[in-house]
Order: sequence, then C-alpha cells, then structure tokens
Amino acid sequence: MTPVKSDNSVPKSRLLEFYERMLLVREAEGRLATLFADGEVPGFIHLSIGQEAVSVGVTAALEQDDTLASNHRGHGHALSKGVELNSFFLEIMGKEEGRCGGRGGSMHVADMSVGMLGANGIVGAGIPLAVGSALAHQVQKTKNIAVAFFGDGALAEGVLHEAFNLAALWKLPILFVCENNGWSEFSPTVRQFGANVRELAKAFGIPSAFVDGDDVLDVYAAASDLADAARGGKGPQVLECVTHRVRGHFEGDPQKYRAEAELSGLAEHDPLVKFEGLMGRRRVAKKEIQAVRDRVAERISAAVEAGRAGSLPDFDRARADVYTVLAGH
Amino acid sequence: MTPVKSDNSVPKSRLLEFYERMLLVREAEGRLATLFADGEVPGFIHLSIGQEAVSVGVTAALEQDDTLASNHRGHGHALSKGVELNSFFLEIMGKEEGRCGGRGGSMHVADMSVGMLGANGIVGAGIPLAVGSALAHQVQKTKNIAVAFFGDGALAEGVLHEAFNLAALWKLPILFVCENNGWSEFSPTVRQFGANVRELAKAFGIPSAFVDGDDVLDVYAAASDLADAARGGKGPQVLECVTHRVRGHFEGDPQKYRAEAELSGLAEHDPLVKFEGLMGRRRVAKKEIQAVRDRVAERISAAVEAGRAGSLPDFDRARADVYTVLAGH
Amino acid sequence: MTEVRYAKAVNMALDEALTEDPSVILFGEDVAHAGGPFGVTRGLLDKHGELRVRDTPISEATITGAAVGAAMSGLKPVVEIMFMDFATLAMDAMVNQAAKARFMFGGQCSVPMVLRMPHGGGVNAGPQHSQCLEAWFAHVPGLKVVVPGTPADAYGLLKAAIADPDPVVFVENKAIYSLKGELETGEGEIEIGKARTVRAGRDVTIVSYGAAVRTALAAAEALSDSGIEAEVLDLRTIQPWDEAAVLASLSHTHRLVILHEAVTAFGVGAEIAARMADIGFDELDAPILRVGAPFMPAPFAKSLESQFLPDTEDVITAVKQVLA
Amino acid sequence: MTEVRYAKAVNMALDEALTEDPSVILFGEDVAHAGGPFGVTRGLLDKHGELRVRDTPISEATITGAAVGAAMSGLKPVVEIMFMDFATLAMDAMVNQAAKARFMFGGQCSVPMVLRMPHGGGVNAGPQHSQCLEAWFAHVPGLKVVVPGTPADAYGLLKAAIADPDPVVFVENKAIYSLKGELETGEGEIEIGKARTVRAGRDVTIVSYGAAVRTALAAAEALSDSGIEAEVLDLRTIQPWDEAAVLASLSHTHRLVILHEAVTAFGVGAEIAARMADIGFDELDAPILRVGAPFMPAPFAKSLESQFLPDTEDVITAVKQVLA
Ligand SMILES: Cc1ncc(C[n+]2csc(CCOP(=O)(O)OP(=O)(O)O)c2C)c(N)n1
Ligand SMILES: Cc1ncc(C[n+]2csc(CCOP(=O)(O)OP(=O)(O)O)c2C)c(N)n1
Ligand SMILES: [Mg+2]
Ligand SMILES: [Mg+2]
Repeated sequence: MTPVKSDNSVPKSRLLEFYERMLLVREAEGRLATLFADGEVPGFIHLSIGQEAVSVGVTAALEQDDTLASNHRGHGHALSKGVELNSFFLEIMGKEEGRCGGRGGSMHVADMSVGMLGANGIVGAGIPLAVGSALAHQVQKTKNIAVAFFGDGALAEGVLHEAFNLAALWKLPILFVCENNGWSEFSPTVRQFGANVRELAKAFGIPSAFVDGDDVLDVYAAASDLADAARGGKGPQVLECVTHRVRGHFEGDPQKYRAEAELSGLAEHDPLVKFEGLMGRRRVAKKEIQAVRDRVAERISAAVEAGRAGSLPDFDRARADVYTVLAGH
Repeated sequence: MTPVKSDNSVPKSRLLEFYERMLLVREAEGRLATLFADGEVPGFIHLSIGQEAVSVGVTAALEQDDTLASNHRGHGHALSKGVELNSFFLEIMGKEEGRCGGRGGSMHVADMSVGMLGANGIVGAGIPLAVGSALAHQVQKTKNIAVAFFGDGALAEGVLHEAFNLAALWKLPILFVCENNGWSEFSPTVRQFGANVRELAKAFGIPSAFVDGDDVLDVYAAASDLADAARGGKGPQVLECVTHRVRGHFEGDPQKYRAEAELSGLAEHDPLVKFEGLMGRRRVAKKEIQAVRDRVAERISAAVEAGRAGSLPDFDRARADVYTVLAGH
Repeated sequence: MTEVRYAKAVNMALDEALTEDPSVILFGEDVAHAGGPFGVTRGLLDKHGELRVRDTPISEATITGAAVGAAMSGLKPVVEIMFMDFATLAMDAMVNQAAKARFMFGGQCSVPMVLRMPHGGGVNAGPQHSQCLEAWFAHVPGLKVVVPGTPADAYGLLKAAIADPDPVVFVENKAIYSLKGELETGEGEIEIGKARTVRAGRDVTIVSYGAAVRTALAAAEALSDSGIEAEVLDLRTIQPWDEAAVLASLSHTHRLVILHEAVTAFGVGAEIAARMADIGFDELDAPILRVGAPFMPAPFAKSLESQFLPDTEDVITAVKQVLA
Repeated sequence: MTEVRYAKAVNMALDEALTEDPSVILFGEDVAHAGGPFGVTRGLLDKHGELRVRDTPISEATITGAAVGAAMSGLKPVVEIMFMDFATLAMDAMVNQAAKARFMFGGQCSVPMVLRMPHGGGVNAGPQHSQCLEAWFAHVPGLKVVVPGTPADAYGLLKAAIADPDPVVFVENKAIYSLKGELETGEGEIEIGKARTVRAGRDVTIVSYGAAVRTALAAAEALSDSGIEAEVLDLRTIQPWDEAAVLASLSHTHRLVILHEAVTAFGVGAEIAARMADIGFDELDAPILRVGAPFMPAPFAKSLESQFLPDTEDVITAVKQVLA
C-alpha cells in the first residue's frame, strides 16, 4: 500500500485557509504551553504541536453537522471543527464563560453546536461514542458522518476492535482516524501494539488509506475520499496518519525517554514549515501569509485576554447541571 | 488457506482412546440433558454435543500441567482435560462433594489439579485468564502452555483483540482455540462478526490454522503442531475449528430460529458417527468398540449415582471460602 | 385493567415508546430477531423494523458507548445488557461518559438513554449471573437508577425513563419476569424518584425496592397475625431516592428495617440507614436493621442459594428485633 | 527511621517484595522503562529485569484478567491501573473473576494479586481522573480494599497486600505521592483490616481513611483550641473494616463523624454509619454525620474543585453540629 498523495490542485486561496487553520492550532497551543508554565492553566494538558495537519486536513473534509469524537490530545480537533477560540481558552483556563463552564478543561472540550462531541480523558472511549453518533446519522438519514480521532496507543484498547466490528456489520457512516505519532505516553508504539490498524481494518472488510500526516493536503485528499465514501453509504472507513508528537506526553514531561536524534529530527517534519515551503513554491504572496500570521496572533492575544478576564465558575450553577431534570423534586 | 488434515498415521489403540474420550463427553452430556429435564440439574446448562472432536482433539495434544481456560460451554473441555467424572456430575448437580463444592455448577467447573482454570459465565473472560496463565509459564520457565477455548460469539469482545496483542508482544506460550459453531445464542455468526479470526491473528503476526472441527484426528494434528510451536518459544498460535452446535444454546431452547434443513443436516457432521466410520475403515474390532461403549456407559451410570448420592452443600463452609485468610480476625 | 406479566409490561412500554417517538431505538444482544433471552422484546423488530430494533454482537462496552454517542446526537437509545453482571464490561461508558457528559460539557447536552438490565437470583444461575450491583450506580453522580418491583411500575417507570433526558439504569429482576400484575393500559408515566406506600402500618417501617418488596409485604402480612403492623415502602427509584417519604414514615413508626436482595455490606440499604441515622435520628426508637444477602458470591446449588437469598423469615426476625 | 515520600514508600515495598519472592511480578502501563507516570516504580525494571517488570499496552481489561490467570498459575502479580477511574475498564476481571474464583471453585485456589490504583482529586485532573470509587470494591465479596494515608502505612500495607493470598485493591492517592513521613526500614507488614487511632479524644470520634485522615487530624487540632477533643481513627482498610475499633471509640465518645474524599451518597461512610446505627445505636448521643464530596462529578477548575473537595472547615462544622 502506498500513501495517498494530493494532486496539488488546491487553489491558492484555499492554501491560505489551510495555513490559517493550522497556524491557529499551533499558536493556540504555543500560548497554552506558556500559560501552563506560568500557572494560568491548571491540570494536565496534552499538546498536538506537530500534528496540526491531521486535525486540519481531516476536518476540512467535513461538514458542519458531521460529528467528531476526540481524545485527550484534542485541541486541534476542537479548534478545527469550529469551537470558538475565546470559549476554548476560557474553558482551558477554568472560567465560567468557557465552552464547558470550566468544568472539563483541556481534556473535555466539547461543543455540540459544531458537532464536537468532546475530547476524552479515557483512551479509546471516544471511539464507541463516534460509532453511536454515526448510528444516529444513519437512523435519522441525515447524510452526515461521524469521525473518531484516536492515537496509536488507543489501538490496544478492546473497544477499537468492537467498534470496527459493529461499524462494519451495520455499515455505519463513520471515518476512523488513527493519528499514529509513534508514542503512547512514554512508550514507543513498537512496545505497545503488534499489528497495524489497516491490517485490522482489512480483516473486517473496512477500506483504509494512509498518509503522511505532516502534509495537510495529503490528509485532506485522503480524508475527503473516505468521508465521501462513508457519506455515500459505503460504510466505515479508516485513515491512518503517520505524524509526530513534538512536545512531551503532557506539558512538563521532559521526554528523557526519547533519543536526542529523534528529538532533533522533529523539525524537518513540521507541518507548518513544510506548508510554508509549499506556499513559497506555489508563489503565495508573502504579504498574504503575513496577514494570516497577524490575524492569528491577534486572535490568540484576544483569546488569552478573554480567558484572563473570565470569571471564576459558580459552584451552585455547576452543581445544578449534573442532571437535566432533577427527579423527585 | 486450506484446512489441516491428519495423515492417518494414528495407531489403532490410539483410535480407541480418542473414541472413548469423545464418547465420554457425549454420554455425560446426554445424561445431563435428561437430568436437567427431570429437574435434577438446576440453573442453565450449555451442551457441547456435536463439538466433542474439538475438546478431545485439542486436549489430546496437551500435557497434564498445561493449563486451560474455558467458557460457558465447557463440559467437554473439563472432562477431556481430566476432571474426574464423579466430581463433575456432583458439581453440576449442586452437591458438597462436587469438584467446586456445588457453588459454581455447570458454568464454573474448574479443577486446578489438572490445569483446568474454569468454565466461565462471562463470554470472552477466559481469554485474558489464559494469557495470564501463559505468562506464568513463561516467567516460571516451565515449558508448559496455556489454552484459551472460546466460541465464535466471543470474537466480538474487545478482550480477544487485547489478548492477541499482548500475547504477540510478549511471545507468550498460548494456544487460542476458536470453536466456530456458527451461532452465538440465537444469532448466526454472520450477524455477529464481520471478520475472521485467522485474518485478525495474521494482523498481529500470530500463526494460525483451521480444521474441520468434526474430525478429531484433524483437530489433534493441527493442535499438536501449534502446541509444539507455542511450547517451543514461537509465541501465540491460533486454531479455528469449524464445528456444529447440535442442541439449543442452553437446554430448554427450542431452536425455532434455526432452519429445518440446518437441523436435519446436523447428523452428517456428527464427530462420533464420522469416527465410527473411520474405525470401521481402519478395521478396529467391533468387540473393542463395544467394550469402550460398555465402559463409558458404566462410568456414566456410576457418576449419576454418585451425583444423586451426594450431600447438600454446607452453607457455612461455603461462606468461609470467600477469602483464604479472613483479614482483621 | 388487564393482568400482564412483568416481562410483558416492559415490552408494552418499549412498544409504545417506539411507536410514539421516532428517536427511540432499541438494541442489545439477541433482542431483535429472537425477541430477547427472556422474551421481553418479542415482536418489536417485526413492528418497528430493522433500522430501529437491532441485534448487536457480544460487545457490551461498545454498544453502551454507542448509546451515549447516539444520545448526544439526537436519538433516545434503549439498550439491553443481558444480565446486570455483564455491566462490568460497560462501566466506562456508563460512569465516565454517560453520567458525566452533561456536567463536564457545561450543561450543553443531555444524554437521554436507558440501560435495561436484570439483576437478582433465585434461578440458580450462579455467581456470575445473579448479582445485584445497583449500589455502584447509585454512587455515580449523573445516573438515575430505577428498580421496579411490579408490572405496573415496570411499565410506568420505563416510560418515564425513556422520556427522561438523563441516563437511566433500569433494573429489572429476572425472577419476576413471569409475575402477573394489574395494569391500566395507556396509563401514564410514573414519576422517577417517588416512593410508594405499599402497606400502611404504625409499628415499624420496612423500606425495600424491586422484587424484594414482595418479601417485605409477605413478612408484613405474617407479622400482622401477631399484632405487629408494618408500613411497607417501595422506593421504586434508588437514585434519587425518596428521602422525604422514608423520613415521614419513620416519624410515624419510629422504627426502621431495610430490605434488599443485594449483599448488605456497602449496599443501597447502607445509604438509607446512614441518612436516617442523620436526619431521622430523633425519630429513632431502635437500631436500624438491614436485611440483605450475606457477604459472599451468589452460590449455584439450590440449597445454598435459598439460604443466601434474604427471605420473609429474615425480615420477620429483624422486625421483631427492632421491636424488642 | 528515615523520612520518605509516599511514592517512595510504595516503591520500597515493591522492591522488597520483588527481591524476596520470585513469584512476584509487576506490570502496567509505563511502569517499567519510564518508572511509572508518578515515578512510583522507578528503578524496578533495572533491578529486577524484563521478565518480571513489564510495560503493557493500554488494555486494562486484559492486563487485569491476565493477573487473575497468572495468580491462579503460581505467580503473585502486582498490577498498576494508572488512575482509579480506569478501573471501569477492568471490572469484569476484578469482580467476576478475581473476587469469585476461590469461592466458586470450592476453595481450590487462591488469587494472590494486588491491583494498585491512585484515586482522588486536588490536582485539577478533572472528572475522569479524580474519582474515589472504593465503595464499589468494598461491596464485592472476595475483594479486600486497602487505602493507606501515610508513607509508613503505604509501605507496610503493600507488603501485607502482596503477601496476602487474596485479591487486594490497593488504593493510593495521587495528591500525597510527594508527602513525606517517617518510615522504619525493614519494618514488617501492617495487618490488613486493622484501624489505627491517630489521635485520642473524648468528645467525638472522627473516622476516616486515606489522604482524608490528614484533613480529619487538622480539624481535630483546630477543634482542640476551642476545647473539643476529637478522637481520630484511620481505618486503613475498608474491606474488611475494623468495626470493633470504631465501636470502641464510639462507646467512649458517643458521637460520630465520618469523613472521606469520595462522594458522600452511597460511599464508604454510608456503611460505617449504617453499621453504627445498628450495633452502636445505644452509644449514640447525636446523629451520625458524614462529610464527603457533594453528588456531582469532580470539576476541573481550581475554584470549583476546591469547593468540591471536603476540607477541614467541613469537618469542624460537622463536629460542632453533633456536639450542639
Ligand atoms: C483507559 C486509559 N488508560 C490509560 C490512560 C493514560 N493515558 C493517557 S494518554 C495515553 C497514551 C495514549 O497514546 P495515543 O493514543 O497514541 O495518543 P497520543 O498521546 O500519542 O496522542 C495514556 C496511556 C488513559 N487516559 N485512559
Ligand atoms: C459478557 C457476556 N455477554 C453475554 C453473555 C450471554 N451469552 C452467553 S453465551 C453467548 C453466546 C456465545 O456464543 P459463542 O461464543 O459462539 O459460544 P457458543 O455458545 O456458540 O458455544 C451469550 C451472548 C455472557 N454470558 N457474557
Ligand atoms: Mg500516540
Ligand atoms: Mg458459537
């Protein structure tokens, strides 16, 4: 099997769009890293720096009402699916005005209005959620699809297997996206998983493709084809994106377990640098690129300010949201 | 892939042994069916009539200290692994002298002294137990192997996938035996599982074979090769046995969901009838065959009598066995 | 008024919900073609079709997780877990996903799903097919837990559970599937969270739920012969449970016995006793006694299981003790 | 006597067990090469080798089930579940296999395994990484449940848990991994099932376990300033729990407050309160109060989580209430 390559037919204007989306994720996470280091973001955060081409490329192939279930490394999925930036920062900074009222934080960003069914703190747990969402699309005959994002580490969880089976038997409109960054926390994939996600898919008769996950246009091309197939009633599809985790498993992880050579080699895989090279070759005007950068920088600054200005969540309001309807009252 | 066939080199004396083992399982279950109908066996019982060649063929390839984890349809596994017949009947009839003191019954027959780690009421649950037992063999450097017996229905449980992965990564001495009888309770496999166990095994690099599960010599030949490989340090092995469930899912199930043609066709797959044909062709003396039949009939009668003569379990003794050591006392 | 069996009452509630609300769907192992291992879902596939009534593979974790995702995407799934013992395989989806989604997403969504599962012994099904694990779910904020003990309650509470916007664990009892009871057809929902006084009495309050209510009632009738009048309360819902109703009865009888089939230690009765030892303390004229299963797995053998299960005698003994 | 951190105390017990008993093995996610996500297992791979100290894939159900099978086949596995919240994925192996094997097989075998898992909040880890679910396991016949609150107890109880022939759920607390405490090296095992009187007092008994004992103690010290002397009991083990010790203290103080970090409703405190409302009824001079988390998932935001977690003030208020 060879990786899917895009045919480079994407128009220039679209290139800037891809760039802006990836840059937004990159810059947002860059700021989160410093906010975390400064104690303005509590808890655990898992950054997807180096993996932006995956979230942006896949979500670019989706429609607004398509749904997406994510994992612990979900900032890129959330922002690319359309979660509003300020509400995103407010959430991760633990504020009342955060998209989830500050109750979930980084590991639980969700926005039903854009089909983002949530980041998830349980490895693999988003996969059955996406299966269920695809079932809803099928029953409601919506022509929408569901997407499950998961890492190579999640391949070892039994729900992956169960989900492949159920989705295949029921021909559900779902796209399974494996972001293979070579690591599960502090362990390399080779010590974690003895198979290959596409081989597994094949055993269930599920079509699959794989791409260079650092190339947003390749990801987009492959995801578009598979999303179309799922949308067109062809059942589940699998996309494996080979990519790289640049930061530690969580912020604060010194990554002593990675070889110096691996760490220093990461730069050459950077999806943004790669894409900037492509824009150069495609002669996208420097001015336009700079305009994107300025716009992103401004939005991020504004979001950080909004995050800081947010209020502390109200405990009683939070407590009242455990149930929709309080029974027996 | 073609099914493994035996080379018919098994000596006549051995043929009678295989026959006696299969007949013991068959007759034991036949008696359990009538005891159940007569109210002498409580609870649920799941008979393996029609599948005797699998349990007998596989266990014939094992050594006494090899271990085996079974499922809800485990009578054949238990008897073939060497659980003493009287203690088996006593257990299933709920008596104090039963192998498990009447506390587990049909779904929980176990006998540690012959490496039978238990039937299991939870579909798929025996698979990780066998993985753990194989781990023990590996750590203790015993040269023994563990066997997991499971049905086609269990293929849908996530632990199967997790167990394949772990066993492959750790190169554990384990033989996974899938008894594919085409049914999970009242549903045909085609509505239950969209892949094939050997394809899955392949994705994990696990060698596999499949056999006509109604032919005990084929099963034995295939199981012997795979058991040798596992014992020899070659890691996990998978054996798929295609077989037929003759009785209902549990006793009392009228099987309305099976086509008349399927039910009436079952006779031609009967492993005992097939084997009798083979013994005829190999000119095994009728007298010797009859001697086996007489011996088995006698043993079963004796076991039923023993079962009836057993005493009711003592509640306080049962209660005292929840823990080995009562802490804080 | 008709007489229907418990299993049929569940079936009727499912049938009506499927008929009335197109967002209701039903799935589980052998629930469609075979009509369920206990016959509870018989006829629903034929009537409501393959799109909405489905057999699943043996994949409890994923079918429960799928129910959560479907509930977040506009459906109202009703899922059957064949035995409550198998809920052990579905705990992540129930506890970490269904129960928490509304809260942790800031109230953005509800998770309208029902997980039906039978608990209980009495059919010699052994240690892995007889457990009563409802106390686990009652300890999980975000879940509602309902345990009907009669056909009418099964019907009315299941309709309420399906209509409820939050995830409901609906606990049936396999030993009473064939129990008959009166049912007003077309009767409405029964409010979740409200107890029912099954029998009025002045001397002692017996609180119970599920099939055990029958045992409580039998004990009360027997006690009546010796002049002891027990008030019997059926909680019906254990999360949230009707604290006010229990307190009101206790304020009247000043004595409390709690009965359930589950293992006593760390069971549902512990919460009721603890709460009454707090807010009901001044009303108590005697120790609170709990009657439940001893601390051991459910044994298989008939003779063992019948000693294991709490029975009328046990309740009578406890009542006499609190009145001594 | 040396001062060691809680995490180090666990590490020492593991190291000694691996050294002393060749049947002890250790596995879990990232416990070997990386030394554990909280550094608890650091150095053990290097010292004891790859055969006995292993990293596993993210497969909680199977690694727990494998521990059961290994325990039935001659090993004494110690498994780490990274957060107690992930035990949701291992419930079948724990509840239907490990807990029941000895009983249902007629006492033929023991299942000597330890499942280590940290519970608790205080690090803003959010709703799926902060839960205290020990009440579930305490409700399961066949399991023992230990919750040490100090480095010395972590060390001594873990040695006892590993030596114990039955399956033990060993609950650590992630917020106190770096807490220091005195430890006698080479100190023996601490008996499972025995409580410890942390502070003597005459006016009220505060029963707690795990990290919350520190909160109880802080409250007791503060109360002492206003002349109230609280007796503080650390249960250490919650299944079986030391009923006799609690009753003895209650017989002396006649007032009871129970504190734990877990959600109050249907928590461990319910059983203790219920039991004392039975066997301790005549000793009680006031309602039994429980202090625990409110009935909601653990929230992420700092400000929310600090209100969510029970604290010294909550204990002081409860004590004053039972003394009012
Ligand atoms: C069920 C469960 N087990 C373990 C963890 C701890 N954990 C969080 S992320 C992670 C590794 C996940 O690796 P992968 O899926 O490849 O995602 P990546 O971090 O590489 O993006 C682990 C073990 C968890 N959150 N949930
Ligand atoms: C976890 C779990 N889910 C469901 C069941 C109910 N159940 C018992 S046997 C069975 C079908 C198993 O089919 P298969 O594995 O093919 O074995 P067979 O009965 O055909 O021998 C089911 C669904 C169970 N016991 N455990
Ligand atoms: Mg990864
Ligand atoms: Mg089958």
